Amino acid sequence: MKTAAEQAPATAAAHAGTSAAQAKAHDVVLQVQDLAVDIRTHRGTIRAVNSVAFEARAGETLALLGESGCGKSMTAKALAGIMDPVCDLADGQIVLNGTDLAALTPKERLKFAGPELGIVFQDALTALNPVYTVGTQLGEAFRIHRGLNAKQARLEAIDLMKRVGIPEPESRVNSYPHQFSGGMRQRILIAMAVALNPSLLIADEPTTALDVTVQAQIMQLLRTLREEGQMAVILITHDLAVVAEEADSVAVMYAGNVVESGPVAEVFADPRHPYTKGLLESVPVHLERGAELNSIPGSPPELHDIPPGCVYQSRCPMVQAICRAERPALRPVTPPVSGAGAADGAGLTPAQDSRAITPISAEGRPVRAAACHFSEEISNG
Amino acid sequence: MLIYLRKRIVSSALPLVVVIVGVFALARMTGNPASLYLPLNATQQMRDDFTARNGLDQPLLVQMADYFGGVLRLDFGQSLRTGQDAAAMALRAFPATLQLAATTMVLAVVLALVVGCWAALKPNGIADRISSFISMAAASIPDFWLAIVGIWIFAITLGWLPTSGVSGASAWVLPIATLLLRPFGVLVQIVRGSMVSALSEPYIKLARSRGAGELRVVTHHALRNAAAPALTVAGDLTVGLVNGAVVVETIFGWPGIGKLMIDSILQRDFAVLQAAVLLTAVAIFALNILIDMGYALLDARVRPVTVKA
Amino acid sequence: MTSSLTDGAAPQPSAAAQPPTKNTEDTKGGKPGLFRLLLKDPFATVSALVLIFVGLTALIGPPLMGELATKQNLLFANKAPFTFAHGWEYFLGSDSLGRSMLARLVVASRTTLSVALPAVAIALLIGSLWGVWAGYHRGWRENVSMRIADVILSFPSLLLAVVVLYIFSPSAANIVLILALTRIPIYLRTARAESAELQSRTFVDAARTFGAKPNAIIVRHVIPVVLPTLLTLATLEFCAVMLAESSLSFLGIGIQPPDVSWGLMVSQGRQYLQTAWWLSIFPGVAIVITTIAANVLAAWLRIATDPAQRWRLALPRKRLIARIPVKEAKP
Amino acid sequence: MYSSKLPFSAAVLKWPALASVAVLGLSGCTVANTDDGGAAAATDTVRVVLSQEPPTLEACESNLTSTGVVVRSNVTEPLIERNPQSGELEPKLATEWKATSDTEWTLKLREGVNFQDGTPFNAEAAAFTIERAVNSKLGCNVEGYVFGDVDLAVKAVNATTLTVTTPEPDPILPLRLSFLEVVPTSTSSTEKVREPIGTGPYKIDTWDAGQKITLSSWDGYWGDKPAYAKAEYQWRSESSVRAAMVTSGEADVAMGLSPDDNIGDLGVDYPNNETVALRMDANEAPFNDIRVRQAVNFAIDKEGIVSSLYQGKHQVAAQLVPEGIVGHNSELKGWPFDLDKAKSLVAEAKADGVDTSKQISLVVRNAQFPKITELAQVLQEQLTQAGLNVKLKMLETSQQLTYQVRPFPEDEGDVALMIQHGNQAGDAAFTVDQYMLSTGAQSYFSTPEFDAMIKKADAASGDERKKAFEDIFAYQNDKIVQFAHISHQTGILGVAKSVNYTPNSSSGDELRVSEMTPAS
Amino acid sequence: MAEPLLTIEGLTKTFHVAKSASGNTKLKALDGISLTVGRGETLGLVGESGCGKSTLARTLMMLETPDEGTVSFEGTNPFGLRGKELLGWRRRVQMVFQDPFASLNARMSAGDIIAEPWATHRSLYPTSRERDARVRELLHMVGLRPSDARKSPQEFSGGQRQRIGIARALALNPDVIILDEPVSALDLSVQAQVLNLLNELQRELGVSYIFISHDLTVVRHVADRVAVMYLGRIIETGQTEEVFDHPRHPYTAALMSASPKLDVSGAKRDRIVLKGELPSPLDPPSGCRFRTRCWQAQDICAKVSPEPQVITAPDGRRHSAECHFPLDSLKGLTGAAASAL
Repeated sequence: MKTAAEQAPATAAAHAGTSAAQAKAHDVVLQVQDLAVDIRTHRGTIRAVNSVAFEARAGETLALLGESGCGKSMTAKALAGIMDPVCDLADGQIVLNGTDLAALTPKERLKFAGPELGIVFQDALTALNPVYTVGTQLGEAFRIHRGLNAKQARLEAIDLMKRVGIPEPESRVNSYPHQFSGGMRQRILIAMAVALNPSLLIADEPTTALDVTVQAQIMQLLRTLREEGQMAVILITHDLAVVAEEADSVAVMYAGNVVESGPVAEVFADPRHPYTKGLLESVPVHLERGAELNSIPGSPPELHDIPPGCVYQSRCPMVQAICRAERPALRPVTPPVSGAGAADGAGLTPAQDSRAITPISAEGRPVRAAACHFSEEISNG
Repeated sequence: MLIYLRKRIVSSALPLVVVIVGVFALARMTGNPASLYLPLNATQQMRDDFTARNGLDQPLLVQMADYFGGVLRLDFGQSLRTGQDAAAMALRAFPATLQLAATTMVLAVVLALVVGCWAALKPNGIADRISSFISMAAASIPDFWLAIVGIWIFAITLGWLPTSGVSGASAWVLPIATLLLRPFGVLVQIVRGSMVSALSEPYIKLARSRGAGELRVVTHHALRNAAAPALTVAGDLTVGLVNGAVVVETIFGWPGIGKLMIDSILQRDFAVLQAAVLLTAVAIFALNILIDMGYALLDARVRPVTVKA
Repeated sequence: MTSSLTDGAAPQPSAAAQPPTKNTEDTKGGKPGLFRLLLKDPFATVSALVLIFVGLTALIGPPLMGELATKQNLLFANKAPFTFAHGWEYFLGSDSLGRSMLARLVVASRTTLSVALPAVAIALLIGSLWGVWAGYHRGWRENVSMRIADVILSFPSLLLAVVVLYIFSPSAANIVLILALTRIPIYLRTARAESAELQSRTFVDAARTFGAKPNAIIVRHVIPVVLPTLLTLATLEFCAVMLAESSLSFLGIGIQPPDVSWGLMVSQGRQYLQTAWWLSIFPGVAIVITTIAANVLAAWLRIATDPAQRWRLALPRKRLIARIPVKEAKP
Repeated sequence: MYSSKLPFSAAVLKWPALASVAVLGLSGCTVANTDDGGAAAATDTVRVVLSQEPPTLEACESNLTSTGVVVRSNVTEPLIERNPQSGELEPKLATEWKATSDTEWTLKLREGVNFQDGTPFNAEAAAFTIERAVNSKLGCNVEGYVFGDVDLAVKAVNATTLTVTTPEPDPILPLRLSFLEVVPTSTSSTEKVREPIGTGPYKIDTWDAGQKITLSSWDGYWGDKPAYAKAEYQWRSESSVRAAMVTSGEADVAMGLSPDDNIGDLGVDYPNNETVALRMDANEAPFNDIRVRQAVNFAIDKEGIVSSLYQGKHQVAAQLVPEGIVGHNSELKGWPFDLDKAKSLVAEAKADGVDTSKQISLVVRNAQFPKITELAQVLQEQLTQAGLNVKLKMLETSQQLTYQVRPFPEDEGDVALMIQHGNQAGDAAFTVDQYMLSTGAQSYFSTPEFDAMIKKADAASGDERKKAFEDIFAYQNDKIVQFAHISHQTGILGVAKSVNYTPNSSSGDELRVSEMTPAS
Repeated sequence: MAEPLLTIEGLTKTFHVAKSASGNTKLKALDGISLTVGRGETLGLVGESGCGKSTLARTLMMLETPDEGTVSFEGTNPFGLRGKELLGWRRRVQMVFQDPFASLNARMSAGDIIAEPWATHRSLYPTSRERDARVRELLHMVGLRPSDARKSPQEFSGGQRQRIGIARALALNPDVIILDEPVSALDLSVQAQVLNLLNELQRELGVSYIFISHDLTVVRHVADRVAVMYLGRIIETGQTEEVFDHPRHPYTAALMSASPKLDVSGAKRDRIVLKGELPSPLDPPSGCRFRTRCWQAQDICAKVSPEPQVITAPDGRRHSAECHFPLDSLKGLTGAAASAL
């Protein structure tokens, strides 16, 4: 209680600072570099997230795409500073509006949690505290960071509920989470995350548990809020279609690594990593009923058992010796120019740098990057 | 809520009757009290007189019918031992037990919450290890032994506290301390367990993501969720105290219902036994309702109106 | 106690608290054996050793002690412990009748265990089967069973003890009967709750779709899942039963001489507390140590038998002490 | 409720806080209601701690130990009282008495005595008391213990003269009358009265059921004013706690202590007239052979028991009554401890076809007196040494009573019952009629000759009576051997330094507060 | 259309629940469901959570007893069966559950799980040798190794577990398998593998599927016919292409529209985003159940429950919808919405 009171002035100041530095559209809000997360298990420490790098821009949505266990949620939690006790942030920078969160102590980070960065979880039922009214939970951020009293916080909560489209907020503010439908609970979660107008919103599978009609509503809400607040949104999902419809750029993760990134339209139209390509082909669309789907054989590697070299080598149809020997770094790929691939032959001379290069371009637009020795060939193929 | 209460009362009435019938029948299986109340060389005539006077010569069913008839008129019979109204004796003894139990449980719960939270903050940490050892030891010491050692140390050797009795606040210390240890030990483990699991819930992470500090997370978000299992167990433990602080009451001369019950069992004072059992059973039943209401206060999901099949 | 176990064990740790892929744990290396897991936890190992020691003592100790436990020597009463001056058998001193404390403790361990173990086992067996049955079928069976549990719980167990002692003779077997009867509701409630939850699980539904009979489903699917929880509970109950037995001894309606149990020794020794402390302290310590060992083991067992929590045990100890949240600043 | 006004913002803290406020409020009430008796030891109050709460203070129940301790000679008084030291009868509310015929006794009553309610004590009240206790349907304990099923004819001749007629000659009627505590005629004769009115130096002040009883001295007492203005009684069932209360200054007098209670020099010993013995059932094998019963006597190491278990405070017993009781035979010596003799007697009996291997139940009442469990185990061990098959049965009171008094349980095999007998009347008749007559309520067997001896002794008086009972005790040891006597007990009383009090053999049954004085 | 194997007629199921806010205690989970499944056919069952899909599946599996209506399996009503005959029916209809983690008992080995049905149906494979052989065969069929029989479910990945679930369902050689969201818990790459497996098995064994899913893309891929459920009723049914390409019921259209599309062109499309929430099944709207969220509801919709209208497409494909104002596939939708379909 006391600490919260002490924090109040400081956080208010921090908040004021944020408002002043409110990002313009397309400004880089968050820059992640070399992010690595370790998990301690009985088999020793395993690296769940490895050399992850991406950036999120104001007013845009970055999708972190990947299958279960690929490290995308772990990455989100590392960004938000709410990792499990068995996980450690091993390496990397998380630069949010000029501050490296990774270098802060947990207590210092608390000032950023809320005013600068909000997170939405997948399971709205467990993410809401069942024993408090939604009003109490919605108002908490205001009480912590702005030092409001219960009454003022309640008004703010009602305001928030209006913003996210919950009907009759005045009466429902005193209801408990279980009295809401799944979609409404998700709205509440979103409201909670955007309460203090953060510059970055992380949405971890926000619609996975929802029906498609509700999912469409939630996505619409997220879009609206993003545009209103010029937030940078990191959307974590496994759903290719959602990425295609909602995101501006995408980072595809596999076994703790980003294997490909770039603007969504480009990546989906012309995947430069065999995994991305495989995923896209797994979707049963534009196919005759009952026709064989082009599935990816096998399953992802165990995290404690990731082979040296390319993480995708065991499932890759075009694996070669170098893939087993050397891990390809995430590096910019040239946009496909007809006929250029064969001519410059870059695909045959794999890059030697094993360190990831953060794919930032000078013009403020994300560039295409892939972590494959033969990314150019895929394009051609 | 009223409907719910009414339902609870109706559904608890039958077990209550079963308990009383059981006590009634079992008590009479422990033999005729005549030899306890008559002189050793009492004649058969005296025994027969005694038996007849107390209606013990009737068939069990007749006795039971008489008894329940009396209960309906709020006549719970008379004590063989003291000749007093059985219900009055039970009612007189009950507050002493209730006060002892309530004070003990409040203290145990508060202490257990503090220690349990402290232990849960760093699972398997040093604090956790220490508190789990203490709580296990606390829960496994025979209470009568503890009481006597307590008297020896604090009343005789140190002279800080009175040995026994009910006079003055200081007389409460030893009985409460004795009674406290087991509930405390059990509750610490429960609170610790449910705090650990509560602290790993997504909503805790979310609270942290809103900038809630450690203290706020623990006292605000986790504690109330962790309180429900503790409440159940505290309820069971309170039932135990209400029903069976016999040992402590015996040693400290605490004029409570446990002592009354064991005395009336050993003295075959049937009417008092029945009154005491009935009273505690009603109290336990009331306690259970209170616990349910406590649940509802803690957690809106279990409020009876919203309960689904 | 009951719900603590259910509540403690039931909540799944959040998905992320588990290793990142759900199958990381066991796909390759197989599951770490219970025994190897046990060895990893020194506290649990020591506890297991203590319990094994107590069990062996109870099993083979009394014959070894022979007549020593009953051999009286009134001139040698209440001799202080921790000296070999009177021979090894009096290392723990002698009691008020000049018997060897060591021998008495050993012999009492057998009575104590042979009261506590069967009492726990009987209550476990009856309470669990009943509870599983009631919870699986729900409906009136559940309601009636729970009401019966209520009746037993609010029944004065002391009266029961006196009745049994009056009708039968005072013997360990009767104490077992009383303790077992009064502890049945504990298992009944837990088993019912678990089973009621289990009967709605998908794999139980799956079994129903083959047309499997309820009893077959209970045996095949419900009992194996409920059993670890109940065994953990039984371990804890073991302590409660030992304490209950000693309380009965204190009130004079428990184990009666010439039988001897730890509880009875504590109870009888209490009048010598100021003149011969060892008479009640040693058996008291025996109870406390056994109880703590059982408690530690139960706590360990609760985690070890829960597939969702098991991995916690396998974590390297030192790092686990890290604070929540983990310090995220770079070293 | 005040919940909305509480200054706690966190709802979590609300409930425990409320609950503790409520509980402290409740407990505060009790504490406030209980005057602080323990803290300051007022010098005008003597505080006594008993082993249990008296179920009632009814005067006709005053031979129940816990009732008598509070009531007798404190609240109520008898017509005649027996001097515990000399055994002589002394005047109390009756000033003189004599047998006016074989069956009639005439008593002269004290004048100028009033009851605590102001009514005068007279022959009518005395007659009422006797009628009420002996002839009514109240079922008083004293009736059974002292008068058996005998009804008395009582007549108030005038205000100060009373005649009592017995159906049979009764030489010890005055002694019997000393058990009757006199109550006024206003006392109910259909129901027992919890708080009697008497003529004694103290009247009942308050009775906080379950907590304590307070007596205060009564100004209208006919005799000397006692030193203490108040007496306060509490009760604790653990003897160590009672002892601790005296050592810690919470009580002045503690009853019924055990040698191991570590009371130190605050412990005062007194002979309490209680005798411990084994009663053997000769109706069953192996006790149907006198040699086996003798063997039991030889097998028990009485000296060892007394010196080790009871720290030498008890005396080895050779008969059921201790010294000071009319009929005690001081010639008798305890059976010597001779295990070999015991073994050979058992062997002899066995050789003669007695089934000495048959199981004997050693029936013992739980917590009947200090260290009874230890004693029982010693006896079991020693009898086993002698070659008998003894099974120890520790029973609770009610159950043990079925073994103690007729009708005895059938099909129980042979029984050796541990008895603790206290002859508080001072006359062996009270012992012998009960324990040795073939029809005695607590006797297994007798012989016609022995019965005749007893009848004769009962009717005798004076020295002849004394001699007759002495012979009976000798005869039992020689020819009957129903009992294996163990010890005459010594009671221990805890008495604080601040109180002067010397207990006597009756202190366990009547604790006269008027005999206590504050130490300077 | 294939020969009907399973015919469901007017199936109704009401649950009694504790009092709701409105005081209603009857939850009509199924309200007059009629369906047919042909031999070797796949029927897709589509709808949002709470629409009654799972209750329908559970009722067909006889885990629930219907209040009204009939089920006819080759002319037999399984709810009238007892003893051996009942077991015979159970053998012929089997189910695969959604959650591959919850539906397998973690304490049994894969082999035991697959063999479990035979504990009830002893006559099928009476000797342990036959059972072992059959387990190996089934494992092979679903693409697992015979040695996997000894492993416990935790040792498998989600996709592999679902294969075990499928093997278990196949153990009794059923004619119909009810697949309750069989791939929704699986990763995309694994989902494709399982869908391929299901297709393959159907081709080989000629088994019929009732494929329950909320994922329209998947349903479109596997189903021959599709039925759309809303609040306990089937509001539209017909051949898959017909329903998907020319939805007649506004709800179907909205559902199609709300479902995100993987459109690599990156062009954003307009969608029908339904307003409001699914009404509580405890208090369903009067008349047409969808009217509260329907953009073209009129007065009649509140008063009269629409009857199914059968529409025959020009190419002869039949299609029925419960709507007073069925959409004309050409005119009913906004241009943008239509183009997105």
